[in-house]
Formats: sequence, structure tokens, C-alpha cells
Amino acid sequence: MTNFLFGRYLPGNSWIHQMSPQSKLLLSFYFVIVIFFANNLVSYGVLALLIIVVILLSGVSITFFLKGIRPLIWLIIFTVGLQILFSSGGTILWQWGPFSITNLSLINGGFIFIRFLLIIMISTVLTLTTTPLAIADGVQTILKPLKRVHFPVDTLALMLSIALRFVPTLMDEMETILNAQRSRGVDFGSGSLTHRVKAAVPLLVPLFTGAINHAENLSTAMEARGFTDSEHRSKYRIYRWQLKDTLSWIVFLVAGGLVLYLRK
Amino acid sequence: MPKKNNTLRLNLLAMFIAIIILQTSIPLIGYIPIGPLSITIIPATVVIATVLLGTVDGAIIGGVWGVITFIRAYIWPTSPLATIVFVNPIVSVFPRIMIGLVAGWAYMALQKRIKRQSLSVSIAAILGSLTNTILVLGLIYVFYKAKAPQLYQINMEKLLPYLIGVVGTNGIPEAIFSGVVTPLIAVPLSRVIKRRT
Amino acid sequence: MDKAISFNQVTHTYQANTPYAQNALDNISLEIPTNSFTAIIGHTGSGKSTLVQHINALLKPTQGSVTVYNRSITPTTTNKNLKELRRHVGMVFQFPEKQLFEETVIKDIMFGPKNYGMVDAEAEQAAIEAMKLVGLDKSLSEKSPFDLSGGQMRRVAIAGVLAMKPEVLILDEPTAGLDPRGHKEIMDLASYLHDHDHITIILVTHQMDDVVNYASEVVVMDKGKIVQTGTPAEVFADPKWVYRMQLNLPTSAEFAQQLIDAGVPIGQLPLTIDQLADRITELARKGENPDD
Amino acid sequence: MKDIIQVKNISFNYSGQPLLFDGLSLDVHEGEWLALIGQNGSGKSTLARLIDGLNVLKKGQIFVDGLLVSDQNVFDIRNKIGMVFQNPEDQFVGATVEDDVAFGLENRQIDREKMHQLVKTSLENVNMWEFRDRIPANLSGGQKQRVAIAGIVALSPKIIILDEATSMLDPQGRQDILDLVRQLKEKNHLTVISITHDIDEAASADRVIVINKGQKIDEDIPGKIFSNTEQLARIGLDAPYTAQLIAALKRRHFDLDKEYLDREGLIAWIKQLVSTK
Repeated sequence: MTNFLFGRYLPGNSWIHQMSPQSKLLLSFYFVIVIFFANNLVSYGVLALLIIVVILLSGVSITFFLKGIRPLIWLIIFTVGLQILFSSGGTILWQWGPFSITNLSLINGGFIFIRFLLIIMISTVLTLTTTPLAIADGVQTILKPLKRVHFPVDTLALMLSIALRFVPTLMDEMETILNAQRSRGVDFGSGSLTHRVKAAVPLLVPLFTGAINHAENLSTAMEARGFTDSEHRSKYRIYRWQLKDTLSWIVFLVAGGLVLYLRK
Repeated sequence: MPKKNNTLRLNLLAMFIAIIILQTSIPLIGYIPIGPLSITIIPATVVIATVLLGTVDGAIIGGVWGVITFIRAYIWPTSPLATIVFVNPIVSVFPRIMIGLVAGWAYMALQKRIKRQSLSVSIAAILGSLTNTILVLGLIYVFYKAKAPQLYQINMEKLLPYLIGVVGTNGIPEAIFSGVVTPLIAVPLSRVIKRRT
Repeated sequence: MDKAISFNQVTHTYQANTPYAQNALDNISLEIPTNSFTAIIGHTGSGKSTLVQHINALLKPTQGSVTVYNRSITPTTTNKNLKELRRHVGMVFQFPEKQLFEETVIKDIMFGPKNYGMVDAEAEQAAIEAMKLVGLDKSLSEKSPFDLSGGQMRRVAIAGVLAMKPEVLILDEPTAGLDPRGHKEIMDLASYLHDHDHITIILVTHQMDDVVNYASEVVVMDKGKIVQTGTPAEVFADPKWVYRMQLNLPTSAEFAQQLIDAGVPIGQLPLTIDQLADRITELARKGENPDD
Repeated sequence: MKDIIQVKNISFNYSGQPLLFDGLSLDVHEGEWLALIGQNGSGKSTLARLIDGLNVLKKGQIFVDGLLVSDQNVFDIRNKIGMVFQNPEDQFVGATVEDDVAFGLENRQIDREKMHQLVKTSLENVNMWEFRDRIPANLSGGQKQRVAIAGIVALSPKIIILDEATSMLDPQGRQDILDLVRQLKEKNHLTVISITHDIDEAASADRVIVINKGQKIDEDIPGKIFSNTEQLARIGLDAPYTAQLIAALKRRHFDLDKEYLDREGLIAWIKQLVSTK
């Protein structure tokens, strides 16, 4: 369900846990970009080594990472299969109608598989070691320079944090609504197209109505607590840049340089 | 008195973002699978935001959906299509912002001419949904022609008809769905919102 | 007595096969007689809601079986067979006004009946009757439910369940957030449905006064187990045990306990205000004629 | 006794609706626990919002601790008043317990060091410090209300308004919250306004004001208000338990010259009644 965002965080005190969320976000992003450039076994090897070090430093047991892959397994197989069957060039090993397997396509399929793994691993490390709130704070820090052009960074961050705070609430409410309408005789997830389209209405109207009520009550409560606007507030949480961040950046930048150097 | 409306707008946007997050992660309220296709309900949500909060806010909500799609294409893709197409931020974000804008403009223009709110909403929703489909299709084609680098280097030449086929065949029922369902949701909600403000 | 509902060694595990797995219901066996008024009590998180959701097949047992009017729900029952069962069991959730969605009050009330196969005219007739039952004026039927007051919205939601003509009605804290008048009206409605229409009522509540004033049977839950069943008098007989279950005594019993502590020989704890007043009367008469 | 809140001849309506208040006046004494009782829809909650400047008056004036409620003063007034609302879910702004308590402090741009200190002491005050990392989804309704109270205490207000703050809690949670507020009231010399339709809660107030259809129909000490069981019944409120028991005894022909006694008083009277002469 919402596992990709919530309930995934594992409290801890590891090197990775202690890094600032803005570093972790930017480094994950950077890592994905570097993956674009890797194109041979050695360069992938460098990235794989890096991710293994990161996983070890996160102090999270490997089973959590394997669990992260499991739901995606079919997608990975499908994409890799697509790559293998549709790729052109190289020596043809097998052919049937429009499908062909070549030695090149096999190699490319392998690389795509590695790419998948690398990206899933880095994002899993990020979400296992960083709370959604910290991610929102990280986004706020990263976007801070935009304040100069009057982009409402703080408003956006507050909005995001309220949204994240209400996701579990709305999910609970959705389940209750679902049950209430089920007991009024609605079959969700089956029947004809028109039936399914119609079934969305008794679910979504109450969900939205509830959300609007939350927004109104919350506005009153926020104003009663002295809220005026988001740009003039002090901040309770601050994630300071630490030595761990600097060291991690150095390692990642070196690894990135190596990949560029090693690629064909 | 204090900027009540600003606070309310902030919170309404936050709730819409929360709903979009839910819809992108819980199939039951985000997607309706029909055979091999999967029709998304989320354009309806964007149009509802547009009708209730205005064009700009609708575009913001559309943009949020786009950003979520973009990020998820990397870390938690929902379909092979996502891994191929939506890893490009322009393909994943821009068309979704346009849903809000197009639906908003259409709704404002229609409201002046058509008396029945539900009809205006319906047409705006169909146009918004089609905007999404057409732009995604167009951008896939543009980036294919421009030979943009890809995350998973798939042979686009063979895949293009397939991609266009999937997006296109999804697009039509999606537009119909939006046209039918959006007014059924937006009209009672505009009543709820009007009562309080 | 005829049994409407029976639980046969039911266990329900949330998130089975994960590290978070927990037993919300633990090997429960229970029989609820036809046309009884059963209260289910227990502190927050004791499993009450999980229990009642099995009666409506919103949850299926992980182990064991639930039988409702000879229809069985087992871990392997397919979803197709559940709808037929649900039409016989109406469920009023906490804050049921949150489930309203239709354009008009009457349409919303007709929604359930139509889903269960009533034709329009039939559903409308059922809706009109249900509105009358819950005390909603006919003039409201074409209004949007979102234009009504909170109390009225709740009645619309309850009417929507009653219009399905259930044989069993589950009420999950139906009076939460209502003022005393609204509270009494809803409880009196439940009582009327029980006495007059012979509906089996299952009430989940924290209000012990409602338990003693309305229920004939009580089920006490703690940590996913049933720890006691019986009449209100049996269940509230031992105040220390009641407090240990993190529950309250009915107000009269609590007050009687204070009288006992102050040295008034009340004896067995009275449950209702009339029982207490009778007991005091009896004691006072004795005081006047010590020879009796 | 000083009046910390003066409501003078106010009128108000929600847009498109008839007047809810038409010339309502009332006072709140400094340091008292005032219960405002009345049915749902009688206007109690609206009154609280008007006092806090959350809705705009049509006519009349409200003074809070000497300050007129107006655009200019609204933030000073909100510094003096802490409000706890009915729905625990809808006043929890922060992503965690700590962040929520900090929310009001952040709005006032309190220095970070001081903020951390205030959050800690406030959470300790309500026994929630060990829950500081929790997200709201993992708290009970009563715990959320405690956090709301901590968020208010952190701002050291003079007045706490409980706007049906316990009506969505189970009996245990209800009792805990009332005990907590009572404790804080003593410690910090607060004025408490409790908006409620729980008569047994109102019975322990210093003073009760009865609101019906936007009008103040009675104000007095609880004993007097609850003697008038007919009036309570007329506006759809229950009599307190002791008054109900007295009425039941009267039906059994016991003579008691009072309509209302508190529990201690009634226990003493019954004790005397049943003791052997």
C-alpha cells in the first residue's frame, strides 16, 4: 500500500541515519544520474561497490532490501525481457518473428537489471533511514535559494508536511468509508466498466468531504495558535551539515569521476 | 481579519496533495484496471481541485502528481511504461500541470455559457484528461525523434507503436471516465465548500 | 434460544505473515441469540470493532468460522458469497454521516436498498419508511445531505442502513459526539427496533449506562479475547474486576459503591437509577421500623 | 473579582443565515472555571471563536484581558487564549508530537534554544515527553488532546477554552483530560472556559452559563442551575446524576427540600435517611 512512503522508516543511529536529509536527497539524485553514464562492467562494478558500502553503513539488515525488490520483480523481469527481445545489433542467437536475442541484447539486459537493482537500493536506503518529515525538510533546504526569486519555499514545505501528516489519517478514513459502502452493498474491484466507474463515487465523495472538513478545522486551529503565514516563522528542526555529509560527498564524487573515466 | 483564506487554501492544497499521494499508492482509489488497461482516476482529482480552488491551484495539484510520478518512475515504478517514459521529468510533469490549466480555462469559459455546472465540469474534465494523453504522446514522440538519453536503453523504434498504442488506448476510456465521474464528485463538493466560506 | 450469530473458534490476525502480525481476535467462540440486544464492551483496542466486522463479513476469520443465520464465513469464503450475507446485517459505523455522498437525502437512503436489488419504487418506499423511523421530516428528502446539521446527517446515514431492512443491526458507538437529546433519541430508536421490529441489535459502546438501560446481554472483551458474557447484572457484579478491565461502572453502581464506602449497607450493586432508589427506599423503611 | 472577558451586546450571523446572536452579553471572571452549556447548535462554539477573533462580529464588542478583540489586537489576544477543539485529529499540525507542540512557538518566531526547552517542559507537564517521536496516527484520541494542551501550555496563556474537547474521547480519556486541565489551572492560575453538554463535567465548574438558541438563559453556580431540572429538560440537556436520583427518590415519597446536591451532600443525606433512628 503506502509502504513506499510510510512505515518504511527504520529508526537507527547509523552513519547514514545521521546524515542531513538534504545531503541524502541530493546524493541519491546524483547517484541516479551517474548510473546513466555507466556503460560497462567495471563502471557498474564501482557503483555496486559504493552501494554495498552504503548499505553496510546504514546498519539495516539485508532482508529489508530484498523485501523492497520483491514486489517489483515482475516489472524488472518484464523490462529486462523487453530489452533482450527487442534490442538490435550484435550476433543473432535466436529469432522468432519480430523477436530476436543477440549477444548484445543479453549484455544490455544484464546491465538494465543491474541499473534497476542500483536504483532500488539507493532509494531504499534513503527511505529506510529518513523519515518523510525529514525528506520534506530536506526539500525545503534544497529549495531555499529560490526564496530570492520570491518562490514560497516555506509555504510549500509546510504544505508538504501537513499533507504527509494527513496521509495515514485519510487512509484510515478511506478504509472506513470502503467498509461502510461495502456493507451498503457495493462491490469494489469487480463487475462491468460502468459498475466500476460508478463505484468510485461513493468512495471519493466522502473521502474528499472529509478532507475538506479537515482543512477547515485545521485552519481554525492553526490560526488560534497564532499562525499567519508560513514565511515568517522560526524553525524547530534544523538539519545541520556535518562532517559525515562532507565525507560522503567526497566518496560519491570520486566514484562518479571513476565511472566517467572507466566508461567506454 | 487575518488571512483566513490563505490558511484555508494552504490546508486544502495539502489535503489534495495527501489524496494524490494516496491515489498513486492505493490502486483501488487511483486506478481502475480494465483487462490489460489501467485507467487512472487522478486526472479527475486534478480537475476537482481546479473547479473547487481555481485554475492555478489545479495546476499545482497536477504538478504534484507529475512530480510524484517522476520520482516513482525511478524508485517504485507502477508499470513498464513508467520506467521508460516517466523517468523524463518533462514527460511526467508538464502534461499534468496542463490538465489543471486547460480544465480551468475551459471551465471558466463554459460556466459563462452553460447553466448546468455538471455539464461544464464534465467537458472541462474530458478536455483536461485528453490534454494529458495528447501531451504525453506528443512528448514521447518528440524525445524519441531527438534521441534523448534513456535510463533503460530500450529499442524505441520497435517500441514506439506499442507505447503510443498503450497511452492512446488508455487515453480514450480515461477521458470518458473523467467526463462521467468528475461532475458527480465535484458538484456536491462545491456545495460543501461554499457552505463554509 | 435461537442463535442468530455464532463464532466458532475465530482467530483474526492483522498483517498475517509479516513481522507486524498481531492477533486482534484470539480463538473466540460466541453465540448471539436471535432478537437479543447485545452490548459489546471493552477498552479501546480490545478487539470490539474487529469482532463486529466479522459479523458483516467485512473481515474474514484467519482461522475458525462465523455463522450468521446459517450462512457461514470461513477463511476460504469467496467475496462473491458475502454480499448476500451483508444484506441481512446492517452496520452503522462510528460517525456514519461521513459515508454520505448522494445529491439528495432520499437518494442516499435508497443507495443501499438498490444495491441489494430493490427496484426504484420499492427502495423509495423503504427510504420513506426509514426516514419516518429515524424522525427525519419528509420535507428534507430532496435536500442535499451536505446542507443538513450534523445530527440530521447522522439520521440520514442510519436511515440508509435501516432501509435495507436488516435482520441484525450493528451499532458502533452510534451516539459519539451527540448532545444528550440526540443520544437518547438514537438509543430509543435502537430499543424500538429491537422491541417492535424484532431486530437483533449489537451495540458497541463505552457508555455503561446505555448497557444497563438497553442491553439484555453483555460481551466483555480484553486483548482480543472474550473475558465475560452474561446479563448486565452478572457482568457488573464485581467492581474490582470491571476496573481491572479498564472499564467503568454504570453511574448508579458507581454511586452505590460510594454509598457503601460511606457505610450505607446497599448490598448487591444496583445498576439503574430506579434499582438504586428502590434499594434506598427499602433501607429507609427498615430504618423506620427496625423490627421488620 | 476582575472580569477577564467581557462580551458586550454582540450580534453575529454566518453569511446567508439568520442572526445567531442578537445582543448577547456575558462576563468571565478571572481565575474561574466557567462551564458554557447548551445543545448542539446553540452557539456555544461560535461564541468561543468570536472571543478568539476567529470570526468577525457584526455588532458589539468583546474585551479579553482589557484588550478589544479587533484586527489590530487579534494576535495579542491569541497569545492570551489557548483553545482545545473537539476533534483531536483536526488540530494536530506537526508531523510528530514534538513538532506539533513547537508549531505555536514557530508562529511566534521563538528562538530555537528556548523553543526546545519549552517543548520539553510542556510535554513533561502533560506526561507525553516519552511519546515525542510518535506520529499522530499512532496516538489515541486522549493522547492527541494531551499534545494539543501541551502546545497551548508552551505559549503560557491566561485563558484556556475547551471547545467540547472531551466529547470524542472514551470515559477514561475524558476524565484524564479534565484532571489534567484542572491541575494546570491551579498551577498556572488560569481561567478555564469549558464548552460542553456533559452535565456531570459542568457540575464541577465554579459557575455555569446556559446558552440556548444564541441567548444566555441562565447563569449561576452549578447547584442553582441544576436545581431547575425543568429548564434543563426543556433545552434538551440531562440533569446531573444526583438530581436524577433525587427526583427518583421523590417519586418514592421522600421529602428533600433541595432539587440538587453534589455527591458528597447527597451521600450524607442518604446516610442519614437510612440510619436507624
